[in-house]
Amino acid sequence: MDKETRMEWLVKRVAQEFKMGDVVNLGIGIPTKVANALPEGIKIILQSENGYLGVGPAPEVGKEDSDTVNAGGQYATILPGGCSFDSATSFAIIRGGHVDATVLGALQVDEEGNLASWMIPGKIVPGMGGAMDLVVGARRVIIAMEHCAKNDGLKVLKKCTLPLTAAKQVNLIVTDMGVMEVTPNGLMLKEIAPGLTFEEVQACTEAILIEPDKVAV
Amino acid sequence: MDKETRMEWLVKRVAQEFKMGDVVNLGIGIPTKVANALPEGIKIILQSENGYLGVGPAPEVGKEDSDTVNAGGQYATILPGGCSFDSATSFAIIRGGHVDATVLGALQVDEEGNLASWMIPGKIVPGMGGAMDLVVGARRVIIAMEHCAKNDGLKVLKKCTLPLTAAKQVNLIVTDMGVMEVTPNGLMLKEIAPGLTFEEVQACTEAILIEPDKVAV
Amino acid sequence: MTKVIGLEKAISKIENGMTIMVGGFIGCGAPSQLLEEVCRQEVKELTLIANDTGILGDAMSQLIVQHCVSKLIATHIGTNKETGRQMSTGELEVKLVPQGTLVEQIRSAGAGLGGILTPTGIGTIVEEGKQKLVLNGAEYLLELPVRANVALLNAYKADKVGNLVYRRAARNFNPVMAMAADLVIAQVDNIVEIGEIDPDDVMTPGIFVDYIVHKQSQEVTDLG
Amino acid sequence: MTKVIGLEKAISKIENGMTIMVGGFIGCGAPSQLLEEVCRQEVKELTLIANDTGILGDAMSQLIVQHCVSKLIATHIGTNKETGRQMSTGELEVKLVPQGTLVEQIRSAGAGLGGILTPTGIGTIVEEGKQKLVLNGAEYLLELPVRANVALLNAYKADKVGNLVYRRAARNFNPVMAMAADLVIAQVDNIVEIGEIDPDDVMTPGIFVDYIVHKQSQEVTDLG
Repeated sequence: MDKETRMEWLVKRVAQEFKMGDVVNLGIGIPTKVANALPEGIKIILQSENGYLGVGPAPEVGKEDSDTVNAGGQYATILPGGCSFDSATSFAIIRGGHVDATVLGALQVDEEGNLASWMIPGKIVPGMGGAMDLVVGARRVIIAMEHCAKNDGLKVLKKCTLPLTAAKQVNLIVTDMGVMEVTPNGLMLKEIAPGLTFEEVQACTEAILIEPDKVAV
Repeated sequence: MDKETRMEWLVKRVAQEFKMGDVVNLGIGIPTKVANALPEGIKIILQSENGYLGVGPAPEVGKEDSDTVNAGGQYATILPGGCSFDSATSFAIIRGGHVDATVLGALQVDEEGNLASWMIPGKIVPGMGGAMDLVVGARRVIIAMEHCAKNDGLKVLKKCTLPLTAAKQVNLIVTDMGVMEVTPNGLMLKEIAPGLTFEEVQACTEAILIEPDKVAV
Repeated sequence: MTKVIGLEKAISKIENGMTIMVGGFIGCGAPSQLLEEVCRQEVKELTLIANDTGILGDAMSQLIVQHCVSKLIATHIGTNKETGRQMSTGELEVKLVPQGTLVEQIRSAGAGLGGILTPTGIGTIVEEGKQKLVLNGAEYLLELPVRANVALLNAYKADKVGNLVYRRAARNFNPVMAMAADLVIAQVDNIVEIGEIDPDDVMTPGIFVDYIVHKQSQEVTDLG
Repeated sequence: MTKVIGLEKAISKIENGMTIMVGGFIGCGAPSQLLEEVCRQEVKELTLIANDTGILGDAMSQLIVQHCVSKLIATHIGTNKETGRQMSTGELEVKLVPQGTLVEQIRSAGAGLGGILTPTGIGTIVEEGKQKLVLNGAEYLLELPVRANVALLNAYKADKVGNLVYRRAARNFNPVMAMAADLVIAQVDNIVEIGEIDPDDVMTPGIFVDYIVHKQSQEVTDLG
């Protein structure tokens, strides 16, 4: 399976994590693609932290509304039943546990569920935006990212080395190589991307992965 | 001057404390009457803590709106330019210093500017409602009350004996006998109701009153 | 996926001993029919969080008269003498809270905050048992979040996904309580189709609302 | 007693060295003409509080490009590379704050609170220098109020007493900032007569707003 196919698998796999009516906030990049990969019959309500619920698809050309953009600054739409609000309400929704799940990218994630996603000291310091609140407030935190960095550097670690976005808040990590759940004992590799073996995934992972069938019940 | 005339004097005197455009919250009872006694040309904006700005006069009979009542539960109106909001916003307005003045009644008030207005232990415990926030948050706290209790008991004291509504927040006390300003040195009797003498006011007051012309400059 | 539900079924979700929050300010914006049904179903041992307990005779007051409530958190009880009577006899446990503090405590719970610092109550008996912090020379009380199992709200209009619109002073505590309970039931005057409320006009997002009960236009039985 | 004022006069009230808050989220809902006028009047040494510094080329970004700002409090600066450049050279002091924390800090100032407790930032460098409280076993950071001398806002509609209505995602920080500055100036697309906005539709009460500037429909000079 080539990289592109595995990325498609990743997106589809994340999309299976939701149930009907879930309120979900999708981060910029790979997470955004999840909205178009939902299983037949499942509808979720997308929250945009800049201030509305019911994010719809991008508008038709010529129908852009400069007041209706998503948290990434791109033109968006609001679906029927959606609503707008100020930033205080938006983060009350996020921090208050009213978002069922958030899907975010990551620079690093580790076996304790720590997440680093907002800065590389001395290099890139874009700021945390709403990510720190999302990771603390959403009921479920799902990381969707490529398993390895562009330079083949490891991203699924024993311990994050970059400044954290939040401590021990990640629940699930979905990469182009597999699906890992954060458990009290470490990362359990629940699923392996088609065509890969456990050993191949482990070889690209600093954290020790747990095989589901080897867990004591 | 009879009691009724002196009470009218009190209400008019309080009404002189405002400048054009002031945001004012009036308590139930005597304070409410201030709205109808404003000097010619002065308009103030009344805030009602149950959730709107621009309180207007009582509606005509037959035009009552059950959703438009004041904080005392009576039918009211909203003037053009008024607006409604929730209780969190209402008390953000009050606590946040956005109310220029509040006029409230009192059970007791003392020379330090302490106020007791919300309970008589073992007798009446109606609750503080919004009074504690109003007294702490309004830029100016004006007490409007009869100088003595119904049983001729003293209400302007050296030290309040009833549970406080707030400590050291009162700025001005207007009664049917005079106008007292709370100063770092105690209560200064700035004005005496027509027909009364300093001694007559002092005789009905536990706190030692300061005569303005006797203050060292 | 409509959230519209019958009155009896909605209130049957409230169990004895639960904590309920009820919107309204001396009756204005209180969900009268939901409250009457709580009385009719004889739910007991409730902890009630509300601005007040209504005016003797109205639906809110009946929660107290009918002894549905064993503990009350409110800001003002002067308009319902039965509340004062039950408090003095010890039948009802009453905790009085400044109004601006109560609404921030409820907001804190809904917004996932650990609490807020307020100057309100400093130097009064409201201080008792609370942590005090001094910041830049000013004293503040730490007030903790307040949440409930169920919130009973009143709104003027709802669409079928639960977006709510309130009218005038009937808004009061309703939108804040909508965020701070596990189960949120709103009594509404009007129900419209999805899409009929402009996104900017929504005052409570539908994601907070679990059930909508259409207010009956007919006169309801007097429970007094 | 209208609050409508000219652009130049409105911005002349901002002095060098002041702290200003500016509404908007990556340009959406930012008061572009007010910002362009700040640049034109060459106001300097400002402390800027805003969600972000816009996208390079837009009005917000020009505040940074033109060196009007010496200190920045924001949540995200990734869309304006000049901000990052000035930060790395030390020309600009930057403090990054989680978005939900920043908006609550501003709200605290506007609402007269001494601060709020948030779980956001626990276990991260955001903790540094802050008081931590443990309540019921959970850790929270005490975040203090943030206010400004001047708030520059953008709204869709205003009446002449300053009641504001926002549209869609252009609301964002604007209503919260309206409560937390000594002087509040709003740029608005439409000005209507008093009474033309229904009380329930007002999103920012006019008492918060000092001046309204009518957005010019003509193209403004490109300051880039």
